[in-house]
Amino acid sequence: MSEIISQSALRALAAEWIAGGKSVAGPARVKPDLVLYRMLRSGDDLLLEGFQRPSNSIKDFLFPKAEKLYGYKIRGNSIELIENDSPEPAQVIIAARPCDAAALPILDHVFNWDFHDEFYNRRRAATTVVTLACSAYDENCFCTSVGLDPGSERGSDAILFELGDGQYEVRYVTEKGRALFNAKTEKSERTGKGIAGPEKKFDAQAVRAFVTTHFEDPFWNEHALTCIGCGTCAFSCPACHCFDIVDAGPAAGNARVKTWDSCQFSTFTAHASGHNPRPAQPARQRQRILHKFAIYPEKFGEILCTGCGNCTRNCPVGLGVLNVATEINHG
Amino acid sequence: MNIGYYPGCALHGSSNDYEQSLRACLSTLDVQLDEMKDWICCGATAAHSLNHKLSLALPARNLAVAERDGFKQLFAPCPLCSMQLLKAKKAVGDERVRKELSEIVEADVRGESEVLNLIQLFEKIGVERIKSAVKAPLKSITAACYYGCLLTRPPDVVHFDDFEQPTSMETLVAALGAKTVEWNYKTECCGAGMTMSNEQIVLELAHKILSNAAEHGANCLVVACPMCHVNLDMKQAAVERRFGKKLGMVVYYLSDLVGLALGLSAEQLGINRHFVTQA
Amino acid sequence: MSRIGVFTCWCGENIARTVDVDEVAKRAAELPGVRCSLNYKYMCADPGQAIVREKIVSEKLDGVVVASCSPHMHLKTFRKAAQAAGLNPYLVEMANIREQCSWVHHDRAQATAKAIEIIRLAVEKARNDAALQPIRVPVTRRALVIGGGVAGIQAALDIADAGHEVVMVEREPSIGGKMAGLSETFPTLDCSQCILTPRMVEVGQHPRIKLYSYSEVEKVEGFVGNFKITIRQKARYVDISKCTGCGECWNICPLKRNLSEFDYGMGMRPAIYIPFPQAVPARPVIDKSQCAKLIRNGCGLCEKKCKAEAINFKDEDRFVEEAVGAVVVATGYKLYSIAKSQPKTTLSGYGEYGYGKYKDVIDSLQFERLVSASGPTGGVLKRPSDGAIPKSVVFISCVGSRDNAKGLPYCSKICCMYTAKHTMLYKHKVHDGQAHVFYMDIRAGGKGYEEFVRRAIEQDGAQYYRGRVSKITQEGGRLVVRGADTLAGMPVTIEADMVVLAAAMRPADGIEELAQKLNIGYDEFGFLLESHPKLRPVETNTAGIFIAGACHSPKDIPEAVAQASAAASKVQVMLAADELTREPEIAAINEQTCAACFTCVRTCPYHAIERAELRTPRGAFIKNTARVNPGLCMGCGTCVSVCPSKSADLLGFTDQQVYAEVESLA
Amino acid sequence: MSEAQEFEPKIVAYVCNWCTYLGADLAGTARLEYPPNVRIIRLPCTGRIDFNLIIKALEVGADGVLVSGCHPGDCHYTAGNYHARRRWILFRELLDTLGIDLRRIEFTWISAAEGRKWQQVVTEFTEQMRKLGPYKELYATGAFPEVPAPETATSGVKSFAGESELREVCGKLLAEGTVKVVIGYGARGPVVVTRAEDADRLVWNNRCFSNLTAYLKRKEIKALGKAAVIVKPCDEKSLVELEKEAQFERKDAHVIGIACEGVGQPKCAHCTARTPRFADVTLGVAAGPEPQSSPSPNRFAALMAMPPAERMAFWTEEFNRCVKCYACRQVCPMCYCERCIVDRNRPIEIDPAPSTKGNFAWHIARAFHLAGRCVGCGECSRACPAGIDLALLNISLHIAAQKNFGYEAGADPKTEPLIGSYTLQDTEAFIL
Amino acid sequence: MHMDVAPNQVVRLVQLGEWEKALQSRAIWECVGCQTCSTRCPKEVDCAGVMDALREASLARGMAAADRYLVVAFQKIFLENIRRNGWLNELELIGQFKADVVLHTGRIPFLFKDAGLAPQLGKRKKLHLIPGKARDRGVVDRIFERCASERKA
Repeated sequence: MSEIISQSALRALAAEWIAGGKSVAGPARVKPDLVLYRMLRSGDDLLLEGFQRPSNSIKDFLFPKAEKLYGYKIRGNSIELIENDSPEPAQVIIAARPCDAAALPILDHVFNWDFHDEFYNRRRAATTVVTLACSAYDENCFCTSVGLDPGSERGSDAILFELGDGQYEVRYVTEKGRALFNAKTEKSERTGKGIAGPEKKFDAQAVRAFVTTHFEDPFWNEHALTCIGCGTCAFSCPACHCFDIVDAGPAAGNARVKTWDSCQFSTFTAHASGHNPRPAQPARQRQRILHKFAIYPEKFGEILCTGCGNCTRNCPVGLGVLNVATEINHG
Repeated sequence: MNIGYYPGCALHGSSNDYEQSLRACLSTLDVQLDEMKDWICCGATAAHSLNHKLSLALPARNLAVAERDGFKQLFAPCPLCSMQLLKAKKAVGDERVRKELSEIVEADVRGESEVLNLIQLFEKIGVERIKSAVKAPLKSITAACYYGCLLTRPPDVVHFDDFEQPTSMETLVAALGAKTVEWNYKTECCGAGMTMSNEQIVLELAHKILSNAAEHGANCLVVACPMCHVNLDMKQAAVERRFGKKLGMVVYYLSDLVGLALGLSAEQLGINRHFVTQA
Repeated sequence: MSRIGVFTCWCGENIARTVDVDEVAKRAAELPGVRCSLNYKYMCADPGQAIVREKIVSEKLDGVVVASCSPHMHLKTFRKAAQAAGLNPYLVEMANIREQCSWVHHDRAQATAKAIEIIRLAVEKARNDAALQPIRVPVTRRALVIGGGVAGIQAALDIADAGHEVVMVEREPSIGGKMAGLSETFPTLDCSQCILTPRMVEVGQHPRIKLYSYSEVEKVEGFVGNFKITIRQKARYVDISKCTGCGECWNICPLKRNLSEFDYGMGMRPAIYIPFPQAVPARPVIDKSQCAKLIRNGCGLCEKKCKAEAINFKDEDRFVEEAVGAVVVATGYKLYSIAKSQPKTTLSGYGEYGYGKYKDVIDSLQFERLVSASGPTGGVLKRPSDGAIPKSVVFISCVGSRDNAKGLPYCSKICCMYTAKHTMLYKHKVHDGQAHVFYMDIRAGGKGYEEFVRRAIEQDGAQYYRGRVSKITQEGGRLVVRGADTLAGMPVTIEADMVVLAAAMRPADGIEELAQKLNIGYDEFGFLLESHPKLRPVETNTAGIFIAGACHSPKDIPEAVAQASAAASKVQVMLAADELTREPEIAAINEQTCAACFTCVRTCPYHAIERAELRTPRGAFIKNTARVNPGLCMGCGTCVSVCPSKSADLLGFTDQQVYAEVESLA
Repeated sequence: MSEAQEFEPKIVAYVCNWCTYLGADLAGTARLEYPPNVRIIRLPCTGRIDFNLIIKALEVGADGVLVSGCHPGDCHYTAGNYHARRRWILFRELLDTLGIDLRRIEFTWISAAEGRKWQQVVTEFTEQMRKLGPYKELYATGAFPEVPAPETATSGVKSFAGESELREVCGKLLAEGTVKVVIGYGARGPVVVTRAEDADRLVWNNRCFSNLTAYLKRKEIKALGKAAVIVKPCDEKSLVELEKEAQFERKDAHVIGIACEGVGQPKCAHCTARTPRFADVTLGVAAGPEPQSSPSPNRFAALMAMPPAERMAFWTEEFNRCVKCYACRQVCPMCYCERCIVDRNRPIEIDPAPSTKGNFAWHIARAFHLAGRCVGCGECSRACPAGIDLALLNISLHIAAQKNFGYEAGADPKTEPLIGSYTLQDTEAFIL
Repeated sequence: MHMDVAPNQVVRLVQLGEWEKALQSRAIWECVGCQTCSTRCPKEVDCAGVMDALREASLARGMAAADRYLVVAFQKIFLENIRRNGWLNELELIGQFKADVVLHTGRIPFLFKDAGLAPQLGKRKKLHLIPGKARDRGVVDRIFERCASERKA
């Protein structure tokens, strides 16, 4: 016995949520060759087929690229702070990819470890994630290499399985998920199942072993020298979570703002003295792999990567976790 | 060598002695003139006085035809003709004008072929070569070389020699073993197109030119222009009548002298057909 | 947080009438970083300044904003006041609430509101002001004068008399320039040499003037106050330290028939010669293109004859270096060459005037020599061809000048006057002669100039024709000048014995090369460019380099001399102290972040930014960088806006300050 | 009361110290009244007025910006205003492309003697701003007609002529030690080859997108020693500009040019250069005739066909997607600053956060810093993960440079760079 | 002295917009177009070109100086002649010219002026009684037509 919903019903449901004051995010086509997760204006904006996965990730909605922490005002010789604690509206993320959803538990650890990031937690609490299991994968997907698969439920509140003929089976993972659909589904005998994922492309353990033992190694120069040091990989990664805190001056409304940061930027580790412990790109690439496969796992017992392949797809110079990790495995 | 030839009306008319002289003299230097077919009048003074566009169109037509017939070089013995051709050639430098003229003259005017006057033609043949071909050096001749207006003017059209103190003709005549004189009327005007319509001017100008040449000890005048020849040779009698003095200045075409030096006879060159003959 | 004091001025009623100064002072006190704010009747008056000084001390102010009039009015005043109270003067800003507020608005509320905004801007700027120290550039208290004509002489003497050493470099064997060759000068007709030669002698004997004759500037290095000049002393084959100038050598020299440069080919000179009797230095030079000894090791008579053993046939060009703090360029002019051949493709000549073809067609400087008492004809006017006295002379002005067709559209300015002078001199020498003048316009602006020209026409009976000459020919031994009288509207033909062409003035040869060595500008004709046509007429865009005389534009003697004195006085100001203090509000480059694209180097109007290398204290190369020369920077800040990485900044108007100002308007 | 009457525009005026500021003073001494809306910011010279200041003024909510200095020929510093004029000419074109309302940015020459002109300009400008009302369109989203997306031809890997020759040559260079590194293309993207035996990692096919000259600026690669760099005819242009800007010396690198038949990028559709001109060695053969057409007008034309407000909406939509990953900067061969202005924190000229204002400011700065320098390799657009049509801005400046100064970046090593030079003839039709 | 208005004055009249005076002047028909003025003018004014233009305009507006009839007539007849023949037919030209002049001025003697030359020319074979014509005269006529219409336009 299962619950199913038709594509049209799903869109209608989305429209209902929007009407109900929820903000609803999901895949949408922005340009002929560009699909992004973005806030949907209507149920029809929702894009369900004909693409591998959005170029960005759903972290945008829980850990936005820019978040005002508080504002300030200067009068005479005194500074007055203006706290920013507006309640986050309920939001739904629909048709998220399993590799996006799986990143949320990873982020949860980071933002609730020694310091509890209320901005993140507030959003997280107000968010329901409806995942759509993958029905295909491309040469850059490698979820199977990091212990996930196209149908994994990790981080989802509900997950949809395509049944063909425009129908989806709905499986509830949390009560939050069930509540969201509140019986807008039909009963059915049909059940969907996740497809077999891409064949394993590298051995994560081997990678971990390598990076921990090859800190200074010609490998990095040979394979990461072409990194140009942009933040594309980190910013399109569902799990990367480094941030910077900047002052936006009067023109930007006198605010202190949390923004994304990337370990690939040369300024990421630049000291005021001018010294930079990671002087060049290879060291920064190494850091990224090291963090994903060793440092984070040591702390939280899991890999900081869901195998979505975004970093590889988006890298202007053909690097990204997949390519570096496979090089490690083969070389 | 063969060279494209644009005779112009005069040489097919009353100045046919000039053409005779040219053909005779040039063939001895084995230069054949192949006359372009379908040439038309360049419009001369009349056109550029009365109708600017026409004064460009007529020579433009000739350029186009010459180019059509594949003439890389075009020899125009009449300075007026060659100036007109060059003027048209300059005008078509402007693409707009070029298009317009091409339409008017029903042919594509490219303005690529090189236009030569008589002196330039001789220079092409080579002063040295002519010098070496001289059989009868013109010892008896002391010439005043007369360029007239249009061989050197307007400078930005014809780009030939120094337009105030030209010397190219002297160089050539000297090569023939003749003497030349420095005189003052080299580039003054002879009245040209006014021959019929304003004789007074012509006579006065011609008189100044002829007598100044004489004063500087020239025993003959050398020209490279049919109109000049008409005004200085044919009209000389009238000048003598008008100013009541004998001048008797023989007026040669440049080609005459070259011919003579190469050993041709006055008859072959048509010198006998000039008005003033006895030196 | 900074401690700014805001001092609002009533300017009597001027501000207070339309601006509520109490309100202003009250609101200003709330502005970020303001420590104290008060207002007073007349801030600029002593009591007002006293308040400022007192507050600086009592409130330990680190910045001052005076809200009163335009900074062009009183910024200096209040900077002094601040300094007196021990505050760096560059920490003072002014808020212009008079010229730009109270005087131009009437609505009290609006004006008051605006005044507060203006003060807000000033406070923001002050908060980000930095204490600056005036820039001190050491100065070598010597000057170089290039060119020994009347302008150079004037400049050199002025500077030397003011007590500074002067190095003078003259290309020719003697100083004196063009003026030394002139007969008499307009409008007074006093003898040129009588005025000039004493000055030349002064130069020659002046204890503080070091003269390099027959020498040229080879190389120029350094910058304002600190130039290093390399001078080429051309081989003269006479050791002037030994030579007594007795004259035995040039008397004995057998090769006497060489065209004299000084006489512009109107006279002759030996192969070893002094250009003219009053030459300074009165030491000869051997023309190596003529001397038989130097050409084919013959003759050598002069060597034998010279008791002082000053002749040295082995002589070679020698190079010497001189350090100077300032440079005056006074290289003068030359005449446009009338004949067909021209030095530049942009120029063309006059075939129709037969110059170079007819001996008796000469230019104006040649005429000067022919009528000069010290000239080749001893002051008797004889025409070049046959030495006959010309009974009829035609003078043609604007030969080259104002002639677009010839490539010189400008007016040579002096020809009208010297042509009038020529007709007089001629009439005074040949009483039965007739002078004819063809002119386009007569330009006689100047003290006594117009009167002078009238005298030439009315008293000395020169015949003036307004029109051009179309052609000059020679007929029967006479020159036939055919031209037009456009006033009568008819052609004129004159039979003349001699024709004098007033050729255009052009800058001296090699001016472009020299300008490039000195890094100063020149126009399409080669005349040197002044820094500002009105306000800096003798300065160039390179600090420490000044211009005087005809190298700047056609000038007559009085003008050249005046400009020379002006340049000299500028130099004296510069050399007045051992160091030059300059405003510290200049550009600075962050050499760490400079990307070394050198856009600023290309942009700087003063060539004040140079390519440099950043090195470790041990001298190891780190990177290339642009570097500002504080001696040259004038502080326009153009480099700041073209610098992509904003490594260039302008002290006193830093990005930090300007952005703070704008953002305070949010 | 209607809104227009209540509304009082905020106007920022950047003026030079020697002409316009004194002109304004003169207006004062002559008691010439004018509206109080203008806030004067005094700078020494118009040459000091950076384009970003104009943007900043808009950011702080100015409804109009006035920029004024000495008339040509009057500059206290002789040439500052000429340099400024040249920049304004280009900058206005960029602003126009962005859909910024040019009526709100006024450039004028006002001399110290022109108190009346100051009064008149300020009065009229303020009046006009009152009429136009608050600048609501700035940074505003909204509807706009579609702009054709840049056409990218995607196809399977197709090797080009010269690949094997390329490997040979590079292997040789490394073997003989002529160079220490070869910067080339590998199967997945750029590769840096240091061993002769690795030369066969090099490929030459229709996936060789990158403009490898961008690597010449990277310290870690410089550190390896003399490099050979493989350039397509289009990439080569950046070397021309880099050389002009003293960023690159021929002796420091071995340039391997390779004839190209196109890699399916938008630029390839109208490429005019098939064979490198300046390379030390050139491989492969030029495919096909050299098409003759300037950078794709169609997208640009479509954009410029819109009214400014819609253009603005278009860009707001585009820029709002920007995440400030700076891929556009990092791939750009012409972006070689040691420290980018966005990384400068005193002052913060460009809001580092990916806010609307910050993104506008960033992309304006990026585009304008490339004025007369961008060679149109299109890497910025290709690298952008948010699919922002950055090349469009570069195209607008490319066209501006050609139209106004006949300058084409990368075309001629001899021409003086566009910024940092000027002519007295530079147009100033737009300057009051 | 032939010119009623000196060349520089002609140019001046044009500058002053005194078209009529310029167009009616005799001077423009006295000018033989030797180009000397243009080559000598310091201000690069193409005086000869101005003359041409004035002649053209003068004729178009029917302002040609009456007593310069000969010049005007000759030029017109010259053009008509080549329009018909493609080349110049001298005999025809002389004939028409004389006839026209006589008709217009009634100066019978003009008819026989230079008559003496005719036999002389004949003797020197300088007279072609059946002169040649350009082959493609149609095009000449059309060129004339176009330039004429162009001129009116």
